[in-house]
Amino acid sequence: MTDEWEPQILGIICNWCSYAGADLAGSARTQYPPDIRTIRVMCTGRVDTLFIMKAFANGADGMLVSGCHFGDCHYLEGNYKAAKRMFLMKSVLKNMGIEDKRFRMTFVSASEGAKWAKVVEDVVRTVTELGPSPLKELQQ
Amino acid sequence: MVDETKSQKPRVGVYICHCGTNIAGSIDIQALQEYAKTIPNVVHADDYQYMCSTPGQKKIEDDIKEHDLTGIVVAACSPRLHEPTFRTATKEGGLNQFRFEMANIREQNSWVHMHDREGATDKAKDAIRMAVAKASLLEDLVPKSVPVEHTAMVVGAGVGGIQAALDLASSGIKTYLIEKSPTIGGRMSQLDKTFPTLDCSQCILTPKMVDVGRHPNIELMTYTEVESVEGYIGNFDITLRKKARGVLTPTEAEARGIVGGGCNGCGDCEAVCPVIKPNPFEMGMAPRKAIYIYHPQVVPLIYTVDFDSCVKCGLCVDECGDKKAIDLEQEDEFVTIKVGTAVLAVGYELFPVEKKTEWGYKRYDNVITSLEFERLICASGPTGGKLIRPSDGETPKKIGFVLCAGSRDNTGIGKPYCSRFCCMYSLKHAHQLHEKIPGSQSYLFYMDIRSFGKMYEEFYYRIQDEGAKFIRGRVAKIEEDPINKNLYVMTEDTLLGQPVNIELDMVVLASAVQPTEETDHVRHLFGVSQSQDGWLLEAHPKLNPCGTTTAGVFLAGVCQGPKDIPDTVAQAEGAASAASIPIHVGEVELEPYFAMCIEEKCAGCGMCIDLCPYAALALGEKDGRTVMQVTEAKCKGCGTCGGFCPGGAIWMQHFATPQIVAQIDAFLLGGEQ
Amino acid sequence: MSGKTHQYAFFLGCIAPNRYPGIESAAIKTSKNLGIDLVPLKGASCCPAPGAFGSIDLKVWMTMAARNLVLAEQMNMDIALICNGCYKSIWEVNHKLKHHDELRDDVNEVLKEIDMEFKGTIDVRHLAEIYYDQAICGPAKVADSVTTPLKGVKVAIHYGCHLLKPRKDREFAVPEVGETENPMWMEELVAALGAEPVQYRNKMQCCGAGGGVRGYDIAHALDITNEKLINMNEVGADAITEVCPFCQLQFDRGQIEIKEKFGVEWTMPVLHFSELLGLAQGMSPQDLALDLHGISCEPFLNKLQ
Amino acid sequence: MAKAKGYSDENLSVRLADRYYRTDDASPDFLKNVEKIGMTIPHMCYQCGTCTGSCPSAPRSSYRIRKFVRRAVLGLENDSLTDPDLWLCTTCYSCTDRCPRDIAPTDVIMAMRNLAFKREIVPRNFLNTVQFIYKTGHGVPNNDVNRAARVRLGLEAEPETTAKYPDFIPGIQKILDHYGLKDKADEILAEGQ
Repeated sequence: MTDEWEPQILGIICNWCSYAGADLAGSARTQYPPDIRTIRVMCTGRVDTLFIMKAFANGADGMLVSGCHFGDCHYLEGNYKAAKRMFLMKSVLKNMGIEDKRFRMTFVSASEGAKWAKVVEDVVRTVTELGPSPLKELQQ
Repeated sequence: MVDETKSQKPRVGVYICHCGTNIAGSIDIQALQEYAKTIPNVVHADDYQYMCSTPGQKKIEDDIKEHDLTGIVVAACSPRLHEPTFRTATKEGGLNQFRFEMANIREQNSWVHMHDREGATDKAKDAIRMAVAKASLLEDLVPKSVPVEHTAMVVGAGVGGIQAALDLASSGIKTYLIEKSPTIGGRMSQLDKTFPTLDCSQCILTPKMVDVGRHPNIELMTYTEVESVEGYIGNFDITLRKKARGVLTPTEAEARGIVGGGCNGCGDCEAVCPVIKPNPFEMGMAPRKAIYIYHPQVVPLIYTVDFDSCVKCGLCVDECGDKKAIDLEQEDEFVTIKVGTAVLAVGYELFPVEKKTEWGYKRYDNVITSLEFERLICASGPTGGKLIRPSDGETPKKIGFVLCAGSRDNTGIGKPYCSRFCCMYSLKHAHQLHEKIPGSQSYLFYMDIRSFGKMYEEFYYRIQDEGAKFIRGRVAKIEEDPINKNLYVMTEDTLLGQPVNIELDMVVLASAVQPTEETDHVRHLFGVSQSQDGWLLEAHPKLNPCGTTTAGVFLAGVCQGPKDIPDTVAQAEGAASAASIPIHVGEVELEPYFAMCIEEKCAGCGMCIDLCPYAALALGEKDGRTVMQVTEAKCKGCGTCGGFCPGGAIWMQHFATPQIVAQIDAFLLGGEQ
Repeated sequence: MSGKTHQYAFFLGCIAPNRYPGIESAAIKTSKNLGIDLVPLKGASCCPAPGAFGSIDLKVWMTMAARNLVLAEQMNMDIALICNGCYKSIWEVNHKLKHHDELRDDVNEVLKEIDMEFKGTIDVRHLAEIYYDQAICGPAKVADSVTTPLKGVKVAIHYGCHLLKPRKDREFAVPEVGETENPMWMEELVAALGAEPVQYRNKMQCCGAGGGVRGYDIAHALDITNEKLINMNEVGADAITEVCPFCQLQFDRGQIEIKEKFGVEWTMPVLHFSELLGLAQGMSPQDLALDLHGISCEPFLNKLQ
Repeated sequence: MAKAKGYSDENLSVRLADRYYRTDDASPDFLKNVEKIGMTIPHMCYQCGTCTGSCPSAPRSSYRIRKFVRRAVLGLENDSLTDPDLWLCTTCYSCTDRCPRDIAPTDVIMAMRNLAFKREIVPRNFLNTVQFIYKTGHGVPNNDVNRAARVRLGLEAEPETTAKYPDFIPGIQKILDHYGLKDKADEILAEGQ
């Protein structure tokens, strides 16, 4: 069972920086593990804590929210506001018995294709080391 | 947000693009297509070599009618590339264009998982399933059309900015040309000659500068900086800071009721000013006063007071007399303008090459930069065009030119990129040396001579023929003779495989270029991204090289990446053309990703109001209740309010909570369990 | 002396204790005057010589250096040393093992055989850059310790290689110390002793001895040394100072060998900075065993006002 | 591989020897090994010559560090390891300090020397140091003149190292023996006698 387990990781990423950065990783053919699925939003400010709860409740093993660097937000400060909320989320998850390492927020700019690949690699490694989400086991 | 089509059962068509082998090489298209047919709501699935081609788009158009589709999913490249294409096809097929969703299986899949066919195919399946889930819930939206202000702005008045402004203005658009320095002309006005034609730089630039000065559609604002930028394409509200110049133009004087007064550029003030400072236009090699012009050809010909060094003795005021042009108590003024589009042409500066300590710049008198050489060889420069070496004023006979001085440098000290025009100007410098100083000898220390432009290789040939010596070796070290200040340049002649140690009178470092100090500030004002190396980031390196991620903001010249004059001017014309299109069309369509209030859910708590960076939200009365109201024109669709609303009362069009949740569910609950 | 005392495990190396014992003696005494206590690092060995050992097998070099580091870890003390070659071995191996898990595991595998384990708990510093570090000493404090200023002499400083280069791998408490093309911090220290530091061409050139070249091709090594001596002599240096006993050996014995091999005669005294500092703090030439030097220091001593 | 001429006149065969570089002259693992041991990236070299231009050995010999880096890239293992110039690097690290490609050419040389030693190509002086350290813990051991001087200075005759504490020497010997270094040094030195 655990042999076949592959982590399910959801990424919600902003259109202007991280999505563009992920596209750039593609143009540069920078290889990284395929264990991530992404949803594009215009700004990480859009990320409702509900989305995170929903993903983990549905059995996600890890989650990544990625936006512009501070000061670089296409909408001035959406990423600040997201970061505040995401920081809060980490402690909420912890209280729920989900290792907070399963969830992270990163900042990848449109020119940081290589960084995007590194971030995904790192998230996949971290989540793989942690194993399946405790909620997933609960579900089954 | 709630319409009758929503109750209709979704019928989604899925199209999978091979993109030649770009996608098909790493993903099993056949398996994908078969899988797509099993996804709930999918009534049709197809694949094609190139979905973006006319036959590919035709498939979508035809199928919408044939299969009565309510949503379209194309699994192909990034939506950042072809979303507009497929939206058009969707619209052509008779469906609202916003009922289209793209699954990125190229940039974020086949290209990054090239050696994991199974993993990539699984990922693509999930991506399509998620896209279908969203497409099933997409609604008809109407893009918002807004009128475009019939004015443009160009920031930076070097040759790029000048050209962009002239083009915009000549196409009938009122154009503000903003320059932070007291004069326009930029770097090009500091150059003596230009390669490969050897035109006098000032001679070809000055007419353009004069044109700018008298073009009826150009409002030139020198010594002015952009203070803030608000609004969006078509309607930018710009606040400009007109820095206190301490000197009135004739028009400004007249506005103050001083008839026939204002600065006429006579220079009497400068003569009496007791404060002496280095002139940055002359790279600090000549003095200027606290009241100054950079050089005699400045446009506009108006003096400027450097308030940082002015001692306010008032001698200049007395000397100016009845013209009353000088106001030592002047303060910065703020001016607001409204423009439809903007072109950024904020240029470059030299990399501080003293950081490469092995070459001794700023430690050895006779090691200078290329821009210093330009001024020293220029007839209007500090020495009247007499090339001398700084240590003793002697005429240098043997000069070394160090190419790639800080460029192509991966140490973290220099710049990893090629600065692109140093090879060519160094060839030009060698020519100028040979021309000016009989019996002189140039040595060019190079790694590769990159003479890629039109007539550039021919120019290289010519300079070689003139007797320039090319030594293929990057300079390892420069030592100074402590007595006579001659320089010993050490490298290896890599073609000979022999170390060389050449005694020279002077060395010119072809320093790398870098974004100006202000570039970062300007890009933040306009919401423009930066490349890894700090240059401003174009929307697409090949297909949209003048555009940026901010609609209505365009790039020209070196601020986007190193360029020589021909390329700068070409890009400036491109940027001007791109910037003029929305203005000439007169209106632009904005993506209707606005926030909307679901009033029955809104508790009127007002927490969203402060979250909006654009002040687009406000509380208002509706049917006796306090609810949030959106000013659509101000909303840019970031969704920060929607991400926070505790009651779920904000509906972000096209990124609505049910749509995103459907994607999450589709990923985690909808797969092959 | 005011202020608190800084303690270091004193790593001696080979050449200082076994050829120029005056350096060892001076380092201990002068440091004490500056509030720096150098505690014997018992059982230390050769660093081992980075050129000779590193050339043969970098793994052995690292393991041997790690053994020395572990001795200091067991004392729970940072290491201070007086030789650039030792600095390369001890500082660099410490740095490498701290940052590369794989290397550290390899080395610990071997150290286990002698019941040792590299933990990475200490730092390594060169006494010269400690002297320059305001947080511990600083040039002003060095100047304050001077009782007989070295007036009237011009001193050419040889920084050597392995303390500073390659700069991208080094990390110094005082950033100026890390400059490799035209460092000036030793000039400040020399000036603090009352002597006049002089600038000469190609100041940062190697002495010629390193990398095993002194043993492999002595003429080649001496030719490099000779070039340095020409450049120093050109600006009227009365003596050379350095912070590396191996460089000292190369310059000092090298002048005799240059005479033998090339027929070129030099009489340039060579003093380790600790010896120079010893003189300035009032130690006698006998206290410093300057008589063991190949080139007489007499002309230099006589010139002192 | 270079084509053998096989002319009846051996001298002519040598003088006219095939000098083409062919891909099969390349040792497939040489670059990889050099990069692993040296922990650096010679394959990024663009042959600018900054290294040779910085080298104190270059102006007085045929040693060209740039060429060694080139040989690493092309896999020319034999040419590298048998070239006596390999041992002329003083390890001053000037080239490493200045390399614009962030390569450590010095460590390329060190790695090649390590590989040469594996093939028992090594100058004798390097091995002598090994023997000294095996015996005393010091590359440059104490002697009587020095002992006398030390006592004169108020120091102990033996410094606070393995010289004074020979108990530590077996540990050192264990380390060297682990790598078989002493035996190999003895063996190579004996061969050369």
